[in-house]
Amino acid sequence: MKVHEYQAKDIFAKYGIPVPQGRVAQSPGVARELAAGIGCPVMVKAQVHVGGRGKAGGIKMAKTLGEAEKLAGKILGMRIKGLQVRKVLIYRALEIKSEAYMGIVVDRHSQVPMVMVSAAGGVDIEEVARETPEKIHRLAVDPLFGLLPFQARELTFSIYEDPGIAAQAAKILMQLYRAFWECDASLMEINPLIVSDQNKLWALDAKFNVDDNALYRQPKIAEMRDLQAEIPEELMARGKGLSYVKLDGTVGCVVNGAGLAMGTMDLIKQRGGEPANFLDIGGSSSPEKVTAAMHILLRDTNVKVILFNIFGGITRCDDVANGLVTALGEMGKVDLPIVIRLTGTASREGREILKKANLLAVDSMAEVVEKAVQMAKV
Amino acid sequence: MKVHEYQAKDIFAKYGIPVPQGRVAQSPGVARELAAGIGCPVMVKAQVHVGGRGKAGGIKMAKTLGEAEKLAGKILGMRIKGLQVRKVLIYRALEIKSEAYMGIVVDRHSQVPMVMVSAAGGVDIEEVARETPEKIHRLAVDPLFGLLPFQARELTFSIYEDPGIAAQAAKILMQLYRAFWECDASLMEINPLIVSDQNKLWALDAKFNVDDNALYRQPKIAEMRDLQAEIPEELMARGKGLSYVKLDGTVGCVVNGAGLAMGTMDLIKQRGGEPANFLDIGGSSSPEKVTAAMHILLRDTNVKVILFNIFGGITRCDDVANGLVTALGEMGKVDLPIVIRLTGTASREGREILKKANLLAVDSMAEVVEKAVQMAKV
Amino acid sequence: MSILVDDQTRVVVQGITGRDGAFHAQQMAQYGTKVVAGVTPGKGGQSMADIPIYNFVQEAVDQEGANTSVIYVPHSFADDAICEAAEAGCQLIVCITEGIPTLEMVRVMQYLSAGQARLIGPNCPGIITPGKAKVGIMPGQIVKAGRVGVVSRSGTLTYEVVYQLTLAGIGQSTCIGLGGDPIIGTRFVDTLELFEADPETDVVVLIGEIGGTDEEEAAEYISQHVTKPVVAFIAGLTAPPGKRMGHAGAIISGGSGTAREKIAALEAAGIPVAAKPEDIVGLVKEAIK
Amino acid sequence: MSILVDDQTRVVVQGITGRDGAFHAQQMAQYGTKVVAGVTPGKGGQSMADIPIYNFVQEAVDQEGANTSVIYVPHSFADDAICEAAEAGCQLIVCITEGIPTLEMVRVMQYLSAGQARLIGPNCPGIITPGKAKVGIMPGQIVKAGRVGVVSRSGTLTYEVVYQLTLAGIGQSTCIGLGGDPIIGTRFVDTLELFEADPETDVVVLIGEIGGTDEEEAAEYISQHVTKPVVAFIAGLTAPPGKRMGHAGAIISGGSGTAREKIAALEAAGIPVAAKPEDIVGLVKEAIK
Repeated sequence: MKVHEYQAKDIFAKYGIPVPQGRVAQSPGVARELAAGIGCPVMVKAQVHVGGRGKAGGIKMAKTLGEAEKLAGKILGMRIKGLQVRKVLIYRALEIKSEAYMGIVVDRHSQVPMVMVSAAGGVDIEEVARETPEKIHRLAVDPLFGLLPFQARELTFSIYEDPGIAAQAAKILMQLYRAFWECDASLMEINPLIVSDQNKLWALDAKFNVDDNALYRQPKIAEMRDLQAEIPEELMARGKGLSYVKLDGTVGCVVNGAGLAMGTMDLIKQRGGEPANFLDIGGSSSPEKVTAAMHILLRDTNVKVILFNIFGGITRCDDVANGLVTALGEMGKVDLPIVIRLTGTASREGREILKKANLLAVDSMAEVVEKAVQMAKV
Repeated sequence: MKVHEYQAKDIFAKYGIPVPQGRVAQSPGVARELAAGIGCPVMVKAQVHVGGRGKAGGIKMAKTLGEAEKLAGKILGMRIKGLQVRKVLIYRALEIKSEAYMGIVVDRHSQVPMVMVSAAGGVDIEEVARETPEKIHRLAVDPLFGLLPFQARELTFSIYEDPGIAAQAAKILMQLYRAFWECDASLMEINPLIVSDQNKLWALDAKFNVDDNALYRQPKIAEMRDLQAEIPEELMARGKGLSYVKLDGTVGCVVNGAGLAMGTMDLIKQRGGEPANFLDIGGSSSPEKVTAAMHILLRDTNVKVILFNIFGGITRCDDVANGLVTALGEMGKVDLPIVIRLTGTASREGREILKKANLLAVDSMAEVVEKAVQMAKV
Repeated sequence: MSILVDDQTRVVVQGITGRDGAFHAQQMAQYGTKVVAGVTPGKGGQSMADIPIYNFVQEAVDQEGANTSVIYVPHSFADDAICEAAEAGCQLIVCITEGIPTLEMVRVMQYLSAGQARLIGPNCPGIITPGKAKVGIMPGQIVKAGRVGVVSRSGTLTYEVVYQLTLAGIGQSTCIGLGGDPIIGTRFVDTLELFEADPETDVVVLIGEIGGTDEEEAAEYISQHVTKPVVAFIAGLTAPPGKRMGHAGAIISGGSGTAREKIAALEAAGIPVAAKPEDIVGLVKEAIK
Repeated sequence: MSILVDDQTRVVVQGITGRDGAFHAQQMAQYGTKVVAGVTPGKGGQSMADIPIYNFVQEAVDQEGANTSVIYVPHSFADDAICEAAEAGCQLIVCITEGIPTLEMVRVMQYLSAGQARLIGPNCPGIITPGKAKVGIMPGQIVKAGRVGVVSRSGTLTYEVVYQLTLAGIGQSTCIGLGGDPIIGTRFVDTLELFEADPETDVVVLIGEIGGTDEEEAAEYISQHVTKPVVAFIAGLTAPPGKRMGHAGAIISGGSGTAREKIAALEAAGIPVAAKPEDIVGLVKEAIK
């Protein structure tokens, strides 16, 4: 789960990481008021869950209150990479002497948190990582001891010449690591970490992704989820324990298992079709999940055919069949063709159920995909 | 540092360990009011920093409000092992089906926290440890992982037959460990941990000693220190960075280093004298510390002679000499004889300073102790 | 021989009284696996379908000779279950449970690093050695004894591939689902080492997916240490970058982890990569020749 | 030879710009110890009495060949300083700092257990090998080169004993103050092993005090593994039970840790225990004969 910059900054502030004082506005008028309270010049910054906000015109400096109101009006309602901007963060603009980068992720290779710092912050850090990886200093942290102060200093002394600034940065890095660990983050970043004209460090931007598996033990962070900032179908899916990602094709897919779902999508594409979505109904699927999956797919008007690809394991084919029959019963008439593949645990029982409802299931994945692609072309 | 039972129970309650609801009274009238609020029968329990309160008559049950007031009146003002009772804890009396023991200390041998549980709680657990050590189940905890839930269960299932009670106890033990670690405890104990008539567990007593070295990072616990419950001279000493323990003899000692101080006391005793105190002025001793030490010793009317035994290392003999001369100057006339031994770092300079003040120092510990013992006998 | 599980495997089921645990304990036993004990704290002394239940894994190890644990407990207890199994001396721990927080798994891996136990999973379908033992949730009827090793980060996609091999008459030595989480106990390179050393495995099928760099590391490892033929399939060519595809592990991060990169790495190491799952059968047949 | 420190010892002083660090760095250098570097983060590039200062211990190790660290930093930074020295590859770390929380030291000991570094202290006076090297705060003028090893949990009491040996013409191979805290890096048994193996040590003087069971363990160890004569002294016979005597370690806890028990354990192992410090000289003379 992603949280907004302003929410991440609130968390950072709780951990003693210096962030410029700021607040969120949802209308130009409020933006003006906030700017008046903070004092111009201020930054007006779109709060959406995508990168590249600056390039898209979603980050602007306002020198006057009028400008703040005008810019907020322009940015609010703007669409960045398909997401509508509903909130802007207003905070005091600072003089910037230098921009650095600090980040922490869990490294899948070493299986521990990896801390990264670079003097080349502010710009596209991924490009720095690709082009000049030696400019990024990394440390795999022993999670049983956490980031030790001397290790934090070693990292920050390597990117700052001034020992006073390096010492400030080491403290920030220690706190960032503590926040990362205590908040079950999967990613935390400060980019840029700036040195102001008064030689003080500030986290000018803040990025914080939370491990979805840990939300049950991070109730305060779970509450930060901005439902408005999410795609309604993905939200519905999560509510039912499904994993759904909308795409642009015409073949709606209902699959159990992420790997098989991706394999199905790949095969649709290879056979000349376009998948309309990724949808994993997961293991232990109840009939309710199947019903929910149907409802979600039918909201997508691009969908021309619905493909079920179920390989029973922990998922029972009879559960899926029951779910499908129930869903069709509840929905009344469904105009779209449905093609079904059932194999594995309780597949015989599943087929019996479908047969009674006049639905036919095939046995092979290749066959069901072939059928679906042809039907979508009609 | 020790905290009172009622303070320890407050901390335990914060960690979700069930403690009987209770409050502290400093007068019989308040005790009666509290008892009325809680409902009789209530326990009336002396809050002093010593063991054996029950045997000394400091723990009583009151069946009526009148009895609560009367008992509180009796216990308040009582002396237990030399300490005056100034507070009583009032809490609801519970039916007791069984009494167990739970405790955690840092084990010096394995250098990790050691968790101990026993079904034989309530009585003198130290006797159990001596007589039937097999009745105490121990676990050395890996501090990097903390006490793991299955380990806590293994311990509590070994002392409770009922799985429901054992599971409750495991949760309490987990929380006790968390409290121990987070509060920098040197000792935490629940004795007895009782099973009530409703098969619920309660921490009926609570003991919690804090590591003095950690008080700087445990400000809330440091605030719990009950200055009234401490010996004034020991309090003064701590305020000046000295370590002082009052004893009953006549030879007042000022020594640098705990080992040498104990060695000095032992030698006084061997030579037929009695040490009046343990007093370690520590390393890096400033003149102020020596002055403070003199003031503290002079409050003890038993003291007939003051013995300085200083072996300079990190402590400089000239600092000690200056301190002594300054102290004598400030105090005006000191009637007691002072015998001094100075050796080690800057001892020549120290002797010069003393000489100018008409004080003589000897070189050997045996000599200075011999002198002091003889003078104390006069 | 085969790898990891066989007829010497003696399984203790952690969480045997839960819905999934109870069902799959019986499924495993019906397949012929020696399911010697179950564990549910507080239910020690009871039994389930003739399987004795204990309060602790240690008891199952001491009294029933369990050497392998399979875990079906809820996600907030699973980390503790893994540690308990390791501490009790289980050599192999298969964690089916999904939804364990990543940083909890970071701690668990540190805990395991001090001991000898091997963890498969979490969030995995488990292991099956056809005709000998099934530990986990893989459907037993789709496998067939033979000499092809199958290893995968996916669940049902593995079944798909195994099923097609079986339909084509190609049996398997052992099939392993490693799990799709960012932090897993056993990775491709670990199983490749085991398959390479196993005299009953002739070919290895490796089924990867987007996210992480385990497939790239496998490619590197194969080119240096594996003499047996390996064929591969990678799922997720159509996955859009940055989108979460169900598995926490299936996030394309930064400049690496895409299906295209993984396929390129494998092909550069001389490993044939199937364009679609059904092509795997043909590649395996070719490799056996 | 001697043990732990000698003329091969190259010392880096952590906290060299502090009051104690600055004073003792010079004292050590004046004694003839090779003090090759100091460390104070942020003061790298400066120097103190011709000793170069670095930001990190690693730099002192890499650029000046430091192999031993001595720590004088304030107590809230000392745990980090110890870990840094270990990580940088110092073989010996002497921590003079007092007041480190016990649970912090519990963590530090776990950190050190993974590496090769030996810690002396914390809250200790350090080590001196007369005529060769002094690492810590022991007064150099009271020692004399010779063949008696001295090890103690105390500070000034050690000086007392060493001084009396020196006055009696008996020199020392190495004198070590282990520190009085509950958790210390090196204990009696560790140093007894070193002294036993040291061809330049003939007799060992062990100076204990109340609290813990290190002396009892030493008695046990000596009776099994030490062939050289050992003489002992225990301070604290007059200490009342349960009272804190300055050192956190000097608490008589439960049924063990009293001076009387320690003396009994040592005597049972055949080790002569001096009734008072000045008697040690006589016992040593007897042991040498």
